[in-house]
Order: sequence, then structure tokens, then C-alpha cells
Amino acid sequence: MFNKEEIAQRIAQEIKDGYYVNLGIGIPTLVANYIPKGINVVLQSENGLLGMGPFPFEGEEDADLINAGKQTITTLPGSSIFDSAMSFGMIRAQKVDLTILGAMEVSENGDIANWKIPGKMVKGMGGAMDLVASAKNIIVAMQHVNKAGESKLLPSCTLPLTGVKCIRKIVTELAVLDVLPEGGFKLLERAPGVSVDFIKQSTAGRLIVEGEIPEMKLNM
Amino acid sequence: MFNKEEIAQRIAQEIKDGYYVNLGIGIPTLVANYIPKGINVVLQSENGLLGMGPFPFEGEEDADLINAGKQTITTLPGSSIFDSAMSFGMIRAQKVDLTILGAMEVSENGDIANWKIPGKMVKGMGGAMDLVASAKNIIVAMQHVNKAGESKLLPSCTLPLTGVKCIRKIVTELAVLDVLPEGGFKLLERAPGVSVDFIKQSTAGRLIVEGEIPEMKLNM
Amino acid sequence: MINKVVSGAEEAIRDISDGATLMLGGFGLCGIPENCINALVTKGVKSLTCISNNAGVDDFGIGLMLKQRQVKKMISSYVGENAEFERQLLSGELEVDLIPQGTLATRCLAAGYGMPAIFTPAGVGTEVAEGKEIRNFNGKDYLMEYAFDADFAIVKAWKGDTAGNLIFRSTSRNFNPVMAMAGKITIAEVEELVEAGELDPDYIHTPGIYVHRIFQGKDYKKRIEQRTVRKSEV
Amino acid sequence: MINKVVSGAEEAIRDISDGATLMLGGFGLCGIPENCINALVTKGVKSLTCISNNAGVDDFGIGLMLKQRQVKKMISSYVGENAEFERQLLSGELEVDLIPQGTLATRCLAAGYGMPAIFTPAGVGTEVAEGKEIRNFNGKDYLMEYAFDADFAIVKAWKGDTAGNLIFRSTSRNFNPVMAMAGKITIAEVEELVEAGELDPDYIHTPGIYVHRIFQGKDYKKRIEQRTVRKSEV
Repeated sequence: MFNKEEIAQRIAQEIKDGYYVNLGIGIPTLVANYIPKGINVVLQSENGLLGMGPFPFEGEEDADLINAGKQTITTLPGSSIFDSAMSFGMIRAQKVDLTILGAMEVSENGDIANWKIPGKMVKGMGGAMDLVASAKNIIVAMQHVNKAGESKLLPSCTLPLTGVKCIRKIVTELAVLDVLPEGGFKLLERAPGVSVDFIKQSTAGRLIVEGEIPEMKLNM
Repeated sequence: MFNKEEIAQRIAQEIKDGYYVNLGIGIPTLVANYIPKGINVVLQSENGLLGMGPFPFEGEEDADLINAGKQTITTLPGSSIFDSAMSFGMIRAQKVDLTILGAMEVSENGDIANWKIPGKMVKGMGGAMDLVASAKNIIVAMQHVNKAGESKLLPSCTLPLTGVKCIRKIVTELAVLDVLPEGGFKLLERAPGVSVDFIKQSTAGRLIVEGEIPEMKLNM
Repeated sequence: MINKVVSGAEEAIRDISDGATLMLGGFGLCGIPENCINALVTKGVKSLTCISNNAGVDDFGIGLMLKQRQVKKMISSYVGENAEFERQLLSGELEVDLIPQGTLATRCLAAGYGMPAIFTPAGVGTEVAEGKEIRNFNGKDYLMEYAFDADFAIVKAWKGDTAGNLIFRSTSRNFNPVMAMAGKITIAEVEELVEAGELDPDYIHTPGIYVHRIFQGKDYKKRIEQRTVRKSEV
Repeated sequence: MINKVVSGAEEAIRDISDGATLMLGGFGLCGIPENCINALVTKGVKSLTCISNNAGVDDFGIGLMLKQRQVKKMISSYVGENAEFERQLLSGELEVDLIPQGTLATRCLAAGYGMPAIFTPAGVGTEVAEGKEIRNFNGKDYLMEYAFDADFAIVKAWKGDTAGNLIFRSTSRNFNPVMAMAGKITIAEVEELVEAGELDPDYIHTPGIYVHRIFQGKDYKKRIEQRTVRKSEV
């Protein structure tokens, strides 16, 4: 089984040279730490920054320079700043190559729910609905099952949707899966020590298993 | 009768303190020379400039700094530069208080034709259609009759339209007229030495004359 | 140039009255119009509709107005981090309209650019789409969303000049320029107010035509919501 | 950062082939991509659709491409000042689609901002409206106009960096930033190319994400169309 850092590490392998990438809050944020050496990637923060750098050194925090998670950050040589309309303009126009975000539920046809639980205080969707509706390539980073032990990969979402038919790939602590255009979770890789049977038990939606399923490998 | 300079001078009197003004090519350009002293006015050039200044001194022309008529110009303290989308954005959003432009024909319901003569080479409408469709206050500067001696103030336009029901005021070499919301040219002032009868003969559209019509005065 | 300078926040907000619709710039606590918010709290104006990406925290930003129950309705994309907000929302004292962040930004842009409506895919197939017109272009569905109609836009810039031109610093730009374009009356508070001519025309973010009142603010706290740092390399 | 630098105009336009749709920045002769236009003339690519506010003059700008009959169709707002253009148009060799200047700019913006269509009042009640959807918002009629779909956008900036970030100078900005956002492939030629990090992130007009290829141009003529001056005060 993978921990959060390993999920992030595995997702980082999906990032290609020359990609502009938007990272959501939570596990996706960790992906930044594992971008393969030798490739050039630019991180977009939807509050209006291209070229997000690491956290500032202590004492160098700038209240005017934050990311979409409201964390103090830095810029990099070649960064640019813009307003929120342009930020979501470039997202809608699919200039961002890859979006990585968390989810509460994903359905076998690629629907995602990640913003609202009925009966609980709703904080809002932020930029998530724009991102999932626009991005050409979306990877979800999440736990395979929720705290109650229920699968988060479902035949159809039970929670209010964030977007429909948009998720292409899922990486969990158990597995890497593609969401097929025709529907269904296609198992691509399993985490070390995790059996296909266990993944089957943990997946409520239609799981497609074809041939031998290799173990996930982390390029270090 | 007024000459072009005097038409421009009369129109300049319509400009109020704090106005943002867009001046078209031809007589409207001359208006800039007669803006009353002591009032603050900002000229917008739709190629992307607020705060258009006078022509540059000889030898100081800058190929990168032109107005919508492609003439070399200057900026003023407080000028700003922006792209064409923002320029027409502020025009459509009615941030420009007054638009002054020329016309081939104006109809008694406020339609304007100023871009195309069938059978002749058409150069294009440029920004004129955007300006007339968006501006809240439009003054037309033109000759009362064309070179063939025909009235340019018509019951309805014969040339292809630039915009409909948009012209509010007309200043010609003969007269100042309002275009009434319900239709008709209401005569407000006549040029020095020009009789109401002469204006009547020169106006093909419905002319409304009420009471004594004063002579145009130029505040020098 | 036209002079847009007013004496301070109090004069700038003088005609904001009960029931007004306000846009307030900022993202989280970054780039919020601190001076004007404080003045609105002092003035005690009520039943406001506030269009702002976030709602501040309990003791800062729009949170100060919420605490005094000055806000009738929030139109935001994300409203976490505020216990008093949650209390008012759950008790029904406060209305909240949650809309996608890009939709929020683009509805401001639409107002500033004189476009009555725009199309966005954000929210298609979700509860955000309820009651809205859906239209298909090139095989993809879009929602039609309307331009905002706000009585006042209140923004915070880094520098501004007497003609109302604004420059924003770093990511405190965020919603400020698009809201500055979108208000019927736009009020800008700036950290540094300079004479017209001191800012380079090529680097103005918001042209003065969009700004009706400007003043130099004071005592900026510029609070940090999530202070994240790494250890200094020695 | 991602490096967008190519060796020059020839490499930048290498894959522009017959029948392509190009956007070309500039207003009149101000801010036009001189190097790329010259390279297109040398390459001799044909049957182009050119989206550009103007069509150059007989011996400069897009006029050079017209002279060689490389252009099948012009989409512009104003095409005067060009005798060869007029000849081709009247003889039916050249198609011309004249559209209002603001519509031209906003259809670029729409493409760059992922909006499939926009609403504008420009052209309502005129021949521009023929065949178009008209829609009333708040008592006013608007035309629905579609986002442009251009294979290449070719723009000219003042400064650019290796990451593709662009800065424009004075009114040579005009259509360049909106077209830069709108091309499937965007090519930028700049007067001065600098290393990533040399331009202040706060004053970038076009973020590098929109630019696919950038190079430092040479031998700029920057011709003036209407030289208007006043006498020097002595």
C-alpha cells in the first residue's frame, strides 16, 4: 500500500517535459516535490500565477504572494502574474496540460464529486468546477476507500457532482486506474503488496482487469 | 455658415468636465483643438490609449505610438495603454462618455450610415459599428448636404447602415440639431447668417422648428 | 487628466447605503480593501450583497462585516475558515450563492467589457446548472452566465495615480482588476498614491477610466492566512 | 521554465502550410510581425486566410503577401490604403470578410479565454447582422459572435523572455496580446529577447503559456503610416 507521499510520487511520473500543471490542495500539492529531474514543468496557481516556486525561506514570506491554497510561496525566473479572469481564461482555453486534484467520489463514467456533503457546512467549490469542466487531462489523487471503509470508486456518485465525464486517471494508495471513455475503471497497476482481489473488493464501480497487473514502480 | 473648424469648435462646447471622449477621423479630430480651457477631458483612441496628447514635435515621432487614424501622437501624464479587447470592452461598457464621429447620412430616427457606398471600394467599418452601438452619447459632425447638393439628414438612410437609433445630436455647417427619441430632427441653433428656411430646404428628413431659433455661438 | 482623488475611505464610501450590492477584491486575505472594509464597519451600513471570492476570517476582512450582521447575501466561490459565517448560514440569517471561481471572475469581466452574458463549461451537469440555459458549441455543453451588476466595486491596489490608474503587486492582483472594471462606481484604495505621470502608461493594470474614486490607504495589516516556509539554507 | 526559443522566423513558421488560417497582430503598420511576414513571403505559402485588423500597404506588411497572391481571404475591420488589395478584391481573386473592430478583438479574446461565443451590440440592424443570432438582454439587442479558430497567431512584441513571456511597447500593443492568446500555435517575434527572470512578473502582458515559439527579430523598419507633427517650439 502507498502512503500519501508515494501517491504523489507515482502521479509525478505522469508529468511530461513542457507541461503546464495545476495542482489542487492536499495530496496534489505534494506532487510538486517529486517532479522528475531534467524535465521542465510550470505550475499554475489559479489565483493568478504561472511558475509557482517553493515555500519562501523563513522571514521571507510575502503577504502579497500566495497560492490558491492561500499558502505563502515564491516565484521562479520566468514567472508571470495575471488576474483571475485571465487565469480561468487560460484554464478554459485548455492551455493548462494537466490538472491534479483530490476527490470524495469518482464514478465509472468519470464523474467527480469533491465539494459538498449534504448536511455539512459547504465551503464552496472554489476553482474546482472550472478546472474539471475545462482540463483536457485530469488525474485524481485520493484514498481508494473513505474513513467508513466504503469505496470511493463508484458506479455513480452519491454526492453532489463537481463535474461530469471528466476524470481520466485515478491514483490511490492501492492502484492506478484509467477511467475508460466507454465507462469502467481499468486497472493498470497495483501498489506493492496489494492483490488484484483486494482492489476488486475495494472498488464498488465496474473494475476491468485484463491480463497481468504489474506493481506500481516509483522512479526515484 | 460654418467651416469645418467652426463645426469642431461648436461641438467642443458639448464636452463637459470629466468626460472621456472618443473622436473619429475628420472633423471630429479637430474638436481636440477647441476643448474649453479649465475642464479636464481624456481622449480615448480605440487602438488602445487613454489620454491622447497632441502630435509630437518634429523628430520626436514614435512609430509605436499612433492613434486610430494611424497618425503619430503623444501621451500625456496619466495616460494608459491597453490592448484592443480592453479598448472595445470599455467602449461597450459605456465608460466612454461621448463619441464624436462623421457620417454620410443620418436618418430622423437616429440611424447612421458612414462606412459603405455600394459600387465603390469598401474600406471597412473599423471601430465605427462598435462605437455607435455602444456609446450612450453620440454627436455627428458632418456637412448638411453632400457634394451633389443632396441632404444628408434623411427620413431614412439609403446607404448601408452603421448603426440604428443611436445618434443624439448633429452639428453641421448650417445647424445644431437633436435627434428626438420619438423621431425627427429638432432644430436647436442655426449658423450665423443661415435662415431657418434654408435649413428646411437642406433637410430632407422631418425638421421640427419650435419658437425662435438662436444663432450658434462659439465660446472663444 | 481627470482627478479621482478623495480624502480617504470615509469619503470614498459616503454614498454606499443599506441594500447596496458591493464587489470586494481580494483572494483569501490577500489584496483585500482593508481601509474600505473598516470604514463600512464603522458606517454600519446593512443588508449588503457582497460579491467576493471569499468571506474573510472571523476577525479580519469581510468577517468584520459579517460579525456586525451587515451582510445579507454573499456571492463567493469559497467561504471556509469563518465560524461566524457558518453560524449565520446555518441559522438562515445569511444567504449564500456559491459559484465557480472562474465563473465569478468572468462575470466581472463581462460587466467590465460590456458583455451581457458569457458561456462557460464550469458547472455543467451539477447543481450549479439548475435553471440555467445550456448551450452546445462544437460538441461541448456550456452554461450561459450573466454579467454582474454591482453598485460599487471596492478594490485594493499597490500603486495608483491621481487619474485613477492602478498597479497591483504580485498575486494581490487576483480579482481586483476585473472587479475594478465591473462596478457602476469603482473605489480604489492604494498603498501609494502618486501624481499622474509617475506611472509608466505601458504597465498600468487598470486604466483610470474604470476608477471613480481613489485614495491612499493606511495601516495595512496584510495578514497571512497560511504561513508556509522552508528552513533557511545555512 | 519551459524554453520556447527558436532560431528565427524561418524556423518559427516552418509548419505553416497552404490553406492555413493565420492571425497577424498589429494596427495599421504599428506592431506588425515584420520578420514573420517576410519569411512567409519567402516561403511562398498560399491560400492563406489572414485575420488581421488591416491589410498593410502595397509594399509593406500583409501587402507584401497580397502582392504575391498568397492570401485567399482577409478577415479585417479596415482594409484601405492598398491598391493591389483593391484590384484583387474587385476582380474576385480575394475574399474579404469585414467585421467591426471590437468584434474582431473580442472574438480573439473569446478564443484565448475558452469562451465559444460572445455577445456584442456592434452591427445590430446592419448587414453585419445578416444570418446571425440576435438576442435581447435588458432591452438591448446583441449579436452572438463566435470565437476565432486560428491555426497560428503571429505577433510582434517589444521584449520577450525564453519562457515566452511578452511585453509590448506603447500602442504597438493593440491586437497583439489578444491574438497571442488565440492561436492554436502562437509565434512571437520580439525586438529584444532576454533570459527568463529578467522581466518583472508583475508587468508581463502575455504570459508564456500562450506562446509556443519566440525569437529575436531583426532589421525592424517600423514604418510610419501617417507622420503628423507640430512645429518645435523654439
